[in-house]
Amino acid sequence: MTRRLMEGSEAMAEAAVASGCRFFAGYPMTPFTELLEHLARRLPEVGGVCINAESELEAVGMAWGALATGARAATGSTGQGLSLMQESFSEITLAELPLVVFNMARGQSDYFQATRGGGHGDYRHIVLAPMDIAEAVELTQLAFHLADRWRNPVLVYGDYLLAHTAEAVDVSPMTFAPLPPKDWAVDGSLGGTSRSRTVSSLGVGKVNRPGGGIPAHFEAVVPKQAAITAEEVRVETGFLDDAQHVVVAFGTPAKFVRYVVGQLRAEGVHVGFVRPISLWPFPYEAVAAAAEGVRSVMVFEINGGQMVDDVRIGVQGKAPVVSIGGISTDGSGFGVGPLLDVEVIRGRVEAVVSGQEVPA
Amino acid sequence: MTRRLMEGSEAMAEAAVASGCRFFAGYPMTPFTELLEHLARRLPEVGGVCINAESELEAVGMAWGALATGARAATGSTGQGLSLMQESFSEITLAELPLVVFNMARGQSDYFQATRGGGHGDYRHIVLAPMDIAEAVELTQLAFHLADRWRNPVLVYGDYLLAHTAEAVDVSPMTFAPLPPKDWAVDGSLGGTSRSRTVSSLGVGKVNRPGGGIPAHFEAVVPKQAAITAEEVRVETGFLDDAQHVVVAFGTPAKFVRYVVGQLRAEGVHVGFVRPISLWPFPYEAVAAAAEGVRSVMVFEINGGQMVDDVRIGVQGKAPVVSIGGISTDGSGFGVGPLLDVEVIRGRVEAVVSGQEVPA
Amino acid sequence: MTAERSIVPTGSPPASAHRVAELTPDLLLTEEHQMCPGCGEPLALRVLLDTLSQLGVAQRTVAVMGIGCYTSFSGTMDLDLVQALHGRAPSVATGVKRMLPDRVVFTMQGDGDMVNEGLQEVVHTAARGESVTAVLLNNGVFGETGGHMTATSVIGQRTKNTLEGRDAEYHGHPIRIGDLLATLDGSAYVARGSVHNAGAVARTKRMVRRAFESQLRGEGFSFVEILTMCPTGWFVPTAEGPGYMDDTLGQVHTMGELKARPGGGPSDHASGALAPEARPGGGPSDHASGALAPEARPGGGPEGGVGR
Amino acid sequence: MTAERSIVPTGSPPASAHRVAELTPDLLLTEEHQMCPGCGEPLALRVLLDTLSQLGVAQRTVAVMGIGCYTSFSGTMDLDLVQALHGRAPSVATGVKRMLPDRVVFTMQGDGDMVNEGLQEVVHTAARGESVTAVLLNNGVFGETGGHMTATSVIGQRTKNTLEGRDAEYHGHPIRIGDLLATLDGSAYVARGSVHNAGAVARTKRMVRRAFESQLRGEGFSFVEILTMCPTGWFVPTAEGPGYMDDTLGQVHTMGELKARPGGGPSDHASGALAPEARPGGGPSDHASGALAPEARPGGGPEGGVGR
Amino acid sequence: MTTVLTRGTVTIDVEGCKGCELCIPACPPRVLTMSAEVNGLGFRYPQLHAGCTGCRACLDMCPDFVFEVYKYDTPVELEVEQ
Amino acid sequence: MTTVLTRGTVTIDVEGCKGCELCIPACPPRVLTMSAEVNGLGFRYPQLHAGCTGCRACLDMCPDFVFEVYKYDTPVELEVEQ
Amino acid sequence: MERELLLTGVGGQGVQLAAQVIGRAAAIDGRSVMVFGLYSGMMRGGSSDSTVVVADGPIQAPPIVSHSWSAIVMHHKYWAPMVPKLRPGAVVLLNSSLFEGDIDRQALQVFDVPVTDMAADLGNPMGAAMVMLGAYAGVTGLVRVEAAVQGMRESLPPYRQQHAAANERAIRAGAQAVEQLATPAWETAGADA
Amino acid sequence: MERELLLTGVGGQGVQLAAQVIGRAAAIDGRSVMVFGLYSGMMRGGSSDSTVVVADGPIQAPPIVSHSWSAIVMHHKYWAPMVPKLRPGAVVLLNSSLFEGDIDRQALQVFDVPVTDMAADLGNPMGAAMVMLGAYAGVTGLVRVEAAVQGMRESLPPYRQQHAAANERAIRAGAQAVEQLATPAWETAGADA
Ligand SMILES: Cc1ncc(C[n+]2csc(CCOP(=O)(O)OP(=O)(O)O)c2C)c(N)n1
Ligand SMILES: Cc1ncc(C[n+]2csc(CCOP(=O)(O)OP(=O)(O)O)c2C)c(N)n1
Ligand code: SF4
Ligand code: SF4
Ligand code: SF4
Ligand code: SF4
Ligand code: SF4
Ligand code: SF4
Ligand SMILES: [Mg+2]
Ligand SMILES: [Mg+2]
Repeated sequence: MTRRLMEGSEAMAEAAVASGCRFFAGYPMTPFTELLEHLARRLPEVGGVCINAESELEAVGMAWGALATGARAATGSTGQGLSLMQESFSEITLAELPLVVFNMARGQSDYFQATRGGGHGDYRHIVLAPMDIAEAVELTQLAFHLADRWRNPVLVYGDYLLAHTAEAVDVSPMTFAPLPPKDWAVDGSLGGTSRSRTVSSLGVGKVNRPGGGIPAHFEAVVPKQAAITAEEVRVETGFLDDAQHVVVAFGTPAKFVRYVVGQLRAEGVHVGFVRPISLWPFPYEAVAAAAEGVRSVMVFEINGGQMVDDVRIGVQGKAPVVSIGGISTDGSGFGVGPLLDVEVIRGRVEAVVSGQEVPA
Repeated sequence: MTRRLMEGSEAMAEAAVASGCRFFAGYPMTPFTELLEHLARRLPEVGGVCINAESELEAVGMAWGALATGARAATGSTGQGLSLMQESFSEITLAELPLVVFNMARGQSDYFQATRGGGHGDYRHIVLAPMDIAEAVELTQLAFHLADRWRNPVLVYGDYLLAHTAEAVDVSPMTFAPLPPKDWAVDGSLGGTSRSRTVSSLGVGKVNRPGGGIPAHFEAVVPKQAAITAEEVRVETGFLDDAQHVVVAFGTPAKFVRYVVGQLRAEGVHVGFVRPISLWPFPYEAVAAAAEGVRSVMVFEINGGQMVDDVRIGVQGKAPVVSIGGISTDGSGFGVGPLLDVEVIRGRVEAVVSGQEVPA
Repeated sequence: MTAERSIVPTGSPPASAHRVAELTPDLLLTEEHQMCPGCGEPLALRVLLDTLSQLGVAQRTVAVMGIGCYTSFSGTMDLDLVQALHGRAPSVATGVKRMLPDRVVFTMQGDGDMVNEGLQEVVHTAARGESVTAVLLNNGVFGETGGHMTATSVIGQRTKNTLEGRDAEYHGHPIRIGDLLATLDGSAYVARGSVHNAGAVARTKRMVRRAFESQLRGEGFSFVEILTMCPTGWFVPTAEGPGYMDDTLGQVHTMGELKARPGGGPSDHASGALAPEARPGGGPSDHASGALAPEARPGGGPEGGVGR
Repeated sequence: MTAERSIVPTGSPPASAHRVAELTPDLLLTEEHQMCPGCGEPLALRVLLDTLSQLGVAQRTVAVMGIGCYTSFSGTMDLDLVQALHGRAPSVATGVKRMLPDRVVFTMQGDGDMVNEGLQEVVHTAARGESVTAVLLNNGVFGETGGHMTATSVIGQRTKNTLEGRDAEYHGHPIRIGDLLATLDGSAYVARGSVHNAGAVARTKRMVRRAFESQLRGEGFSFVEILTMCPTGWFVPTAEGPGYMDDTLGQVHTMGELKARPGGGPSDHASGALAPEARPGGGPSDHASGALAPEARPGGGPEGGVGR
Repeated sequence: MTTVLTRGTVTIDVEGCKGCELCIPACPPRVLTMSAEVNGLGFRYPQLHAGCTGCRACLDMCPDFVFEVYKYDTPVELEVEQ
Repeated sequence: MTTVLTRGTVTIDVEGCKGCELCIPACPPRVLTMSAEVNGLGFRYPQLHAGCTGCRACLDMCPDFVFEVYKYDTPVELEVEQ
Repeated sequence: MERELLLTGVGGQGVQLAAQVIGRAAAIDGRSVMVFGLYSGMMRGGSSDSTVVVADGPIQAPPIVSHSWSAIVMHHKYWAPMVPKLRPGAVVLLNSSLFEGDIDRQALQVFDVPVTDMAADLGNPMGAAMVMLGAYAGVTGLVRVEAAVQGMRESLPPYRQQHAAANERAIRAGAQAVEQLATPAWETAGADA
Repeated sequence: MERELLLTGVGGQGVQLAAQVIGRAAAIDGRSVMVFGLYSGMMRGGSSDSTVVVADGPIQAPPIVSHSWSAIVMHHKYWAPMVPKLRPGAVVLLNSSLFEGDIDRQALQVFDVPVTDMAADLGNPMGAAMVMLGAYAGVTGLVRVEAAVQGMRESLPPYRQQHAAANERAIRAGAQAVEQLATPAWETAGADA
């Protein structure tokens, strides 16, 4: 595929198709809508199915069914729609199905929802947060791979800016390590053989092969999460070597932060940045290392203060943790507010560096 | 009312009635079911309404409507059912409606859901976790008061044990400080007067009194949460004075922990406990104070490790934080598993105190 | 041709003339709104507000709003109002009504809101016989998000995500929600109107009135579906909206009263709701009121609609 | 009286005799289950599994299970199976069918699951004309959680949270889900049977067969509702279950075929599905197969049921 | 030059008009036509010609509430360009 | 002492029975009765008397799958206590 | 003093009701009481366990006890996990109509009561648990038999009151079939008796 | 070098499409490009803003720019917040048919183009934004007019292709109505032109 001007939504849709995603179901909601539109057009062209589900509840249920057959399948929405899917999200995780979820968020205030699991129970989704379209194309493909590798849902955390920015991009399929066969998937062929399969979140098998039962099934969550935590942390850091201040940011706002930090460094200010790419598992160690000996760890996020909890866990009291972000939205409630501005961010970082109050 | 043998569900229902709750809607789900049954019987007796809602989505919507009229209203469920209510929960919070939610959890693995907000956005529910029936009766009444005081939902975090244990209890109405009138509530009387009211999560008013608009509405969340954090932390501590080890636990498991700590203290072991009663706002300061100079901070919770995040934030690296709980359930998936046992907990605490591995 | 006639000044009211109708619904705080040119939703809004005004219930009414383009009316309607989430208005209205049983409670929802996201809500609320009135603005698309297929889009309809037209094999069949609700024991009054021409507007107004009268009599759930133009979502020029509706949605979601409780007879059949002079004179289509059959027609299919 | 007759030994099969039917459905991994005494759900299960077995489709079938007492069958059914959440089976089945269009896909759900929590799912799936078969076990209660009212409980029915009986004013009216689904364009086959006596079991089996045959012909959505006894939830002695059903649920949810596509005529009207000798001889009620009218009866109300 | 007996008239809030043209066919005597000029938002808007009956159809069909309808106390004769 | 021409018979898995009694009225010739004794779970269970037709109704109505139904190759005469 | 009772049986045997009745009876007797029932899913043949703690002062223990003073065993199916929780010398009432398996009659004070048969003889086959609780009251004196009868009446929901008389007969029959322990639960019959 | 363009108007004026077309044209010209549209709700008369960044190397800036080289103002309604973002000397094309209000003609290079009137004259009243983008291409040379025409064709969805010819006329009319700046956006007309 050659470079073409595509908005982020289209690029992510193309990346999903390139990853072998063949089922999608979704319900329109700004700024997720265009992703659905592109997939509604593209999937039938490659022999896949895209259903304009009647609601988010139905969308995630349909994806569940498609996944149970072994297909690569995805759904998505924005905050509210994902809230409606929370019951299914936690249970799909318990059922160990490789769902990919596109969260085209209206801001960053769904950090908790994404990383702590808005649903019930001990489930966790792997969460990948691209900062721009090129990275979104990669992380989308990685998402499908990791979902299959871990049999665990992966959420791609985009936003309004990512969805609606257009760039000339090139979506070429990536290659990953081989995956085990999906012998757990149902295809209807084993009825009456005493070897029929069950895909279930309840930890139950058939009476003749009952598996470990519910307690064992639930307890298996812990080692699995530990393994993912050990292997799938992704983070970008910059200018940390002699930094006296560190700014932590994720997603598209991190692109602004990186730009600001670059500017300040050019001017001789000793500031570095940490950009979590995987929000779960969170790069606690990178944050801990960055916090060693610095004068402040700033957190820039476009919400009331959510990732700051993870940063505090990482920093472990080694340096003061300062929130320099905040809720910021346009008049419609889902667009981009005034904080997403290089000058504004620069002003806040400089204020902390010079020991002043962060401007409101 | 005189003392009568009541299971926790019944006692909480009576406490709700005593608090002036006059609307409830819910959908059966173990172990929440009995609370619904009791309210279905009791509310009509006091001129209230209890609807056997057709699903959790409808239940929370009905409660929303009742709240908008100024009534004291509640809903509830267990983990999965609450997952379905997440969209409404976050938006009811934005609409500043005083919802009370009964989470009769199937364990403690909904800690994140309860405290981080399973839904989208920056909302937080005040979360109160009683350890036994007597406390549940108090906290239920407090919940209705705080909901009105802050115009913010309050979640009462019970569980299977609380719901199904019966004790002889006495539910007498408590008195609280007076509350402002609910002049924001709609009663239909102001149509055509140019002073008609709007109850909305969108931050919009009428064109002639538009309010601050969506950005201002969203941003108002931050100071409100700060105020609640400043005023509503509730915690019980014990034996901290010369403690070398501290155990943090909440809800009914905390009753076991408290008993174990009491036993160990009687035997001369220098161990204390912190029992968060409000899970949000979390008693970070109490945890920080308790962590000062101790050899370990243990966390006993019946899940894969959730409150441990808040404990880590509180401890700030002052002492090692050790999880001594874990997922524990019976064969049905919603009952009580093997960890809820005085001997088992005692064994784990003793292991940490004596520097050994925590038994699996 | 008309274009050659001389132009009459229309800047201000003439002397020695009287106004034939209220300027705009008196329950509007402003006449301005941000709906697209040619949108049918403001027409339905006026029908609704005029009726409430004429029934004299504005000071005991609570509106519950869904989420769609019409949501912006919540700022301009001079009524006590609760904003519900997308799809959830019927449950919210239930909670309001149960706490305020002597108030008039209605929902305003779109087809996306009511027939997609919140289908279960409205069906259960109707089955429950909840004494509220649901008003559906059915344009066969999610207008707000850009014109996608809904559960009422008709076969062959081109929408933003069914570019080749809705195909029954792949996308399924439309739901005739009014017909469905009429089959439930809890529904008392069910009708489907439209705003695609002045005659239809007048007939729809009678339906809305009868629905609220049914609520006032405590008969159960009442429902009026109003077909509205969405030229933006339909990708047609504004002037072609009414004709397009007639040819597409109107063929499947046929207009007429679908159910009325025997007790709630032809309230104002001859007049009352609509002052006689306000009726469109020789308007573009009929206004044969006989089509508003007073008796119940549960499950009434396409055959029984009002002539369009 | 019978009690005085001598007892025939029944410990082991006699010599010189042949079995008249399979011992249990051959798609069961065990005959044991933990359902209450007198529960009707295992009877419906047998009807279903026998039919799949007789149609020879067991090795191309995927079951999708709802959440209710019947959920425990997922461990004993020897079929590839997906466990869905409470209410969500129809969407899951949709996803399965779209990816495996040549497989037989069915859901098993209860009234609480399908008509309460998941009403929207089944209505949309039916409207979509999804080529799956939904099997509803309707006992008018949430059996699993202890016998509470559902959206199909009939007026006057006493349940755990309607101790004075379901009151239409306060609790609303039951939904006749089969009738409702029959009104949708996407549904191809809709029928309501029961297991309250042996004749009803036999008729129900024919309905289930016809539903799957409709799916195999790709006609659209097919649906069989089976009324099942829940003595526990109804608070009646097990032996009184069938009679209680007949007097309560059976009066509102009347049995019969409600819709069948003209093309899908009376497949096995005379035999096939049920070997003639397997028919209950002079069973307690009729088995007049003429009641299985082959033509569509959308919206068919109480009048048209099979005689019970 | 002829005249037409005109029983009614309307006022038109030109700046509120969004140019949808729904009023044009709605008018039974067809006395409304669209302007050639545009208003402040760039939309063409309706203009009234002789022969209005005051029937209210334009008011009922205008989504932007720009019409008010009047009846003359005594019908007037207005000029029509041929 | 008389005899009855008996065309069929059944086997009953007594330990699987939950005593619901649905089989009793289901049997057209009414040749099933409930035991006085209980099984291991404490339930009474059905007993067969002469006159079974092998019609299968008991099998169709037993929720616990305890019946197997047989037809004699040649019908037999079985005793009935009067 | 805290006295614990563990009950075990299979769903449908009436274990939960029996525990409730004992709890209410203890409350009637003026004692502190805590009752906790644990049963799998619904009323189907799964496990059905319950714990009762009765005390003459406020109860300190959490509702799941590690050591018990007594037990009622309606069925052996889910009995095994309960054994290690019994204190040496604990009082155990066995439903000898159904019980199969071993029990350490040295370490425990075992009373065999054929309650399923007795209930059937009383024409109340579902009343076995009531017979058992009568027997338990008789043996241990933890609650008075009269309090048990009253507690049973208070425990029945309105739609089950028709069973009250038969249940009362069952409780009394159970109590009459046994003899009281030499050292019963309390010194006095009831705090307010 | 990075060149920024900010566009503002009210919903329905075609601002988003114009931004898209410029973006595609720049890509056709072989340049790096980033286009970001921000509009409230749907196509109703709310604000409609867009940002375009074109560069001859990879783009470093995030998609919301703080300083802009140029602007297109289709309507004054949402124009005020844009003013402080314009660099001194920025090129501003105003829709003089509708624009009301003040503008600092000292600090900015302002070009008045009556695009709404011109579009009406062309019989394409909805084509004002196309006239404007032709004028913008003509004034700034940021994209070639031919590239703009091609970009416009590629930007129309299939169901809007019938408007292509009229839009092309509009673009060319806009370009012809203006004169190029003395110092246009680039030294060369297009990277691959
Ligand atoms: C849970 C949820 N999903 C999706 C949306 C996005 N959304 C907002 S309005 C709308 C469509 C509204 O359609 P309809 O009710 O038909 O109203 P119309 O815009 O056509 O007037 C959608 C899908 C939402 N607000 N909430
Ligand atoms: C979201 C959700 N809400 C509630 C429940 C609890 N629940 C489990 S089974 C059940 C009732 C099932 O009723 P039905 O489908 O009629 O089956 P039955 O038990 O009657 O066979 C309920 C409410 C659940 N599992 N999930
Ligand atoms: S998108 Fe459709 S429904 Fe929405 S305002 Fe525009 S025309 Fe009306
Ligand atoms: S509760 Fe009812 S449906 Fe469930 S197993 Fe028992 S009888 Fe059957
Ligand atoms: S009032 Fe009637 S006649 Fe007069 S302009 Fe309006 S529609 Fe035409
Ligand atoms: S109907 Fe109204 S908005 Fe449309 S053209 Fe006529 S006056 Fe203008
Ligand atoms: S086979 Fe028929 S006759 Fe024989 S016992 Fe069974 S029901 Fe009775
Ligand atoms: S029907 Fe089956 S379970 Fe019921 S009594 Fe007869 S044999 Fe036993
Ligand atoms: Mg719509
Ligand atoms: Mg049921």
